[in-house]
Amino acid sequence: MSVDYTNGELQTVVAARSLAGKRSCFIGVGRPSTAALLARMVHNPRLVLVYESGTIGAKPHRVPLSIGDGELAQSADLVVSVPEMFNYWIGPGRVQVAFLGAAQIDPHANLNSTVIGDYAHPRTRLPGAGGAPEIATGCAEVVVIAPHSKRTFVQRLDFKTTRGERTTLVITDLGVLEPRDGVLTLTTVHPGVSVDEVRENTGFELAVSESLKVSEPPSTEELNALRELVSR
Amino acid sequence: MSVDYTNGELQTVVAARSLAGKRSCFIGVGRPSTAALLARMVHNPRLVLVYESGTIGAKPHRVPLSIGDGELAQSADLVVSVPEMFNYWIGPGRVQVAFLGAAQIDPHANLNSTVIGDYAHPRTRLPGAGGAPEIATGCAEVVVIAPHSKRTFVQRLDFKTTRGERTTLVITDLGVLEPRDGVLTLTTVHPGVSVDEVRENTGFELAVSESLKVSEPPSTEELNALRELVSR
Amino acid sequence: MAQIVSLSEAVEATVQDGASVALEGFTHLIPFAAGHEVLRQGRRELELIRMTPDILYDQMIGVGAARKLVFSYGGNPGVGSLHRFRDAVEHGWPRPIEVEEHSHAGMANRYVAGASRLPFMVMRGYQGTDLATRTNVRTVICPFTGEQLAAVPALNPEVAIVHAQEADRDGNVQLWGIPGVQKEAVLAAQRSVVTVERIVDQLELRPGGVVIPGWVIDYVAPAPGGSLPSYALGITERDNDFYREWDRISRDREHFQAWMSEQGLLG
Amino acid sequence: MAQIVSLSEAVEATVQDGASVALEGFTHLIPFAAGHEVLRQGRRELELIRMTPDILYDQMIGVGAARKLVFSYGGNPGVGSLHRFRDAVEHGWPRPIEVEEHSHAGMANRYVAGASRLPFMVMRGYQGTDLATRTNVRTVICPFTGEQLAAVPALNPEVAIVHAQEADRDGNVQLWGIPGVQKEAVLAAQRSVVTVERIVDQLELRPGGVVIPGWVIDYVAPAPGGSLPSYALGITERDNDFYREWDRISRDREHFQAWMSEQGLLG
Repeated sequence: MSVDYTNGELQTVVAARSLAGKRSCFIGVGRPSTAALLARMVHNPRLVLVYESGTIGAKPHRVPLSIGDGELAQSADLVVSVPEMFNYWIGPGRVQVAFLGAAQIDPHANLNSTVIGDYAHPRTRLPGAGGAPEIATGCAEVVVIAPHSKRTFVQRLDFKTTRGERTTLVITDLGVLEPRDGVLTLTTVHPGVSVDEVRENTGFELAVSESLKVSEPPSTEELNALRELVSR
Repeated sequence: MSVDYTNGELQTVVAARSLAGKRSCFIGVGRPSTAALLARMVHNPRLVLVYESGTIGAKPHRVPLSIGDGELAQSADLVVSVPEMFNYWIGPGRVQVAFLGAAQIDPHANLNSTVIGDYAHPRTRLPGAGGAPEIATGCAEVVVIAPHSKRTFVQRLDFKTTRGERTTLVITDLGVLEPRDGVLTLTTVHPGVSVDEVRENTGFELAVSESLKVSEPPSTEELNALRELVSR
Repeated sequence: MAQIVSLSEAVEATVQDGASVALEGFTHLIPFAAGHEVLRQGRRELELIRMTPDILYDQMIGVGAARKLVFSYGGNPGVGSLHRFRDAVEHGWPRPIEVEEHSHAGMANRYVAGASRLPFMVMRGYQGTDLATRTNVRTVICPFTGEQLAAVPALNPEVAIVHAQEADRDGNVQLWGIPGVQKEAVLAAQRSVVTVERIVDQLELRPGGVVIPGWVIDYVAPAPGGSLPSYALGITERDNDFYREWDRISRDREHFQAWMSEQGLLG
Repeated sequence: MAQIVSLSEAVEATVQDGASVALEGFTHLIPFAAGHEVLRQGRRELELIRMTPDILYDQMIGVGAARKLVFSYGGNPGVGSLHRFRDAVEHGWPRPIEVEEHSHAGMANRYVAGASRLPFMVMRGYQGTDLATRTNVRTVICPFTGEQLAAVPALNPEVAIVHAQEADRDGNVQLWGIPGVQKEAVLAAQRSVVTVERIVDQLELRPGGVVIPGWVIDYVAPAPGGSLPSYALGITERDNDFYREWDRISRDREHFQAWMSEQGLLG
């Protein structure tokens, strides 16, 4: 059975699948939040969602607009202060997986969310580090969710905000990259996406796995759940 | 009007009077607790009582046996963890006065609550430091409440548990000592107590103030309140 | 002991031109009313401190009230950029702004050090990033293991302003829901103001309630709805539409100024 | 994820001879039932860790179960000495015991470092006292101000055991009243056991409630009344008479042994 879907939807679905069997996930707003909620609906109802606002075990019904939405606090198993979140929970590695985004990512999965251009005279001032640097070194596995473009995938970051050593997956709207000997390597393309298309949208020389896979398209269950979730 | 009282009662009453006009007081169990509760009854109903168990603004009706009695938590304005108590409240000096006890006190108001005899082979193993060292350097004013004896007032401590720099008063069952140029000096005797009697019960050479005062005996109100409190 | 006064009195008594001011509230209980009062009183040259600048600081920066911003995440959560913040950093409009930025963990620990009246706090972080070379962080060696760790300096703002659900008549404050770093900010600051939704006869401790006793607060000021378009859990709702709308209002300088002028916030 | 098991299973699975074990509970929620189970299982050569040893550790030391004691205050609160602790230190009976002592602030910060998985924590203390020369504390220089501060090493017990009022069927725990260092102890330990007064279908968050999620706990074991003669606020009352009575029971070696034998605690 074939179902119509967008590559953005598939990106969310692939991110949600990556949480099957995981115990806990640290998430920000936007697509990561949607993916994690989808994972709880379809793959992993016991997944513990952690937001840096201090809500641990949040069970939001709707995708929150901000990480501080009231529903997160009201549905959480516990709510802690920001210092406790970073010192007792993130730093010691109690949260297994982190979903992060970024404006730039380099071949070693280092991330920039600080500035485009020169730091002192930036062309674009981005929001800054937030929780990312310590989340990326505290959690055992980091999954980056980013749009696939030459602007995002760059040879050299304008600013290294966050270290990439723990990154296990980079999930884009074109495919999935994984580190191989420390270098991000295309291991999966989404259905209908060619390696050339990925290469054209990558700002560094793209390493491609010899055993390149094609993503499973969203199942009817996944797609229905995702659309129902987003419509709430 | 003359009222019969013990010197122990007067010691408690004098300690309670020292809390008139103070904002907050850190207290342990025993006589310090009794004195602080008495102060709230007679001199200073708004005095904030802080116990190292984490109860801030406790308003116990009875003198607690332990610093962890349920009534302290139930009557407190807030209850905090032990790390928070020491890091956010004691260390920064938010509590104005501390009542401390000790097994030994030297002429500089340093305290020993660790061992009598040699540390490695003590004659008497005492309970140890507890909160005293950081309380004594965190609070602005330290009041020591101790029985007046040669065993307690010694020239040289067997172990220096707690520093004496912030001590403003030492209240005993014979009188009151205050630091003068860093040396504890008898400034007040209780009614009927001679300087010689104090000297005989002090294990170091006793400095005596030139303007030695005599404590005001307990008023009827103080004594009635104290006895009513203790009988609860 | 906290004095209960009007919001304008509280701000007048604490915030002078040039002051370092932390208006805290991590995505919840953001003290909008107090920040707006600072603008109405025309305060300038401020050092604004806040983990998550959000719309309130976009407004304060946009009218040129800030000389410096100390922060860790300057975005409109879930929406996008803070356009006035970007304009100040990228183009110096309406005036150049100095930035000192940290990670959330760094800022949180700076407040912890401040609240503890310790000169610094130890953490793992900064190493191997460009942040380490661009901000106020140093290293310290563990005297037990030899590990090199990050040291972040204490943050002790001259003024901290936070918003809470309620206070009693002695100025004891209770807030609940996401507690953020508000307690730390109040305890770290030299002077503090807490605005509250309501004054009650007696605080009744809530699940998740954080109590700050009145004797460590300088001023308590009633400000019902004072955290809107942010929210006070259980009392007001976050105005998500306004957060989206702000993107449109703030994108253009003139549109922004017209809107601020309408609100009486140009100072 | 916490397994809900019997107390004997929980202790058997976690406490081996020679283990470092922290049974925490600051004057409240002291895990007596769990400590007694450790004795019933005959464990020996333990490194016992606890801020306030109290009667429970007096019993464990008195039967010779401990090789070492790490602590900050070893008294019978409000009553006087812990006679078995004193006998062990003063006379090596029934066996010599190694002591490592700290101040409360030091122990609390050691747990904070342990829970944070940092190698040490910074504080003001120890300097100018004899404790500094007798225990495991070092100094660190603030890289910003040059101030010399105390550094205390992280405490990461092999096992932490605490008592709480309730857990749900997933092992999520809630305790309320004086929270002590229990959360820190559980988060600092390599393995953890929480004994509870009751298992409930759903935790209902209380004022002052501290929740520890089941996924950071190894075992939850029902132990109604398990903190007596200490207490569980709202459920059991502190048996102050027994605290006074213990002074009489423990003063004499034979009397103590007879009492422990009667209770089946000689191991």
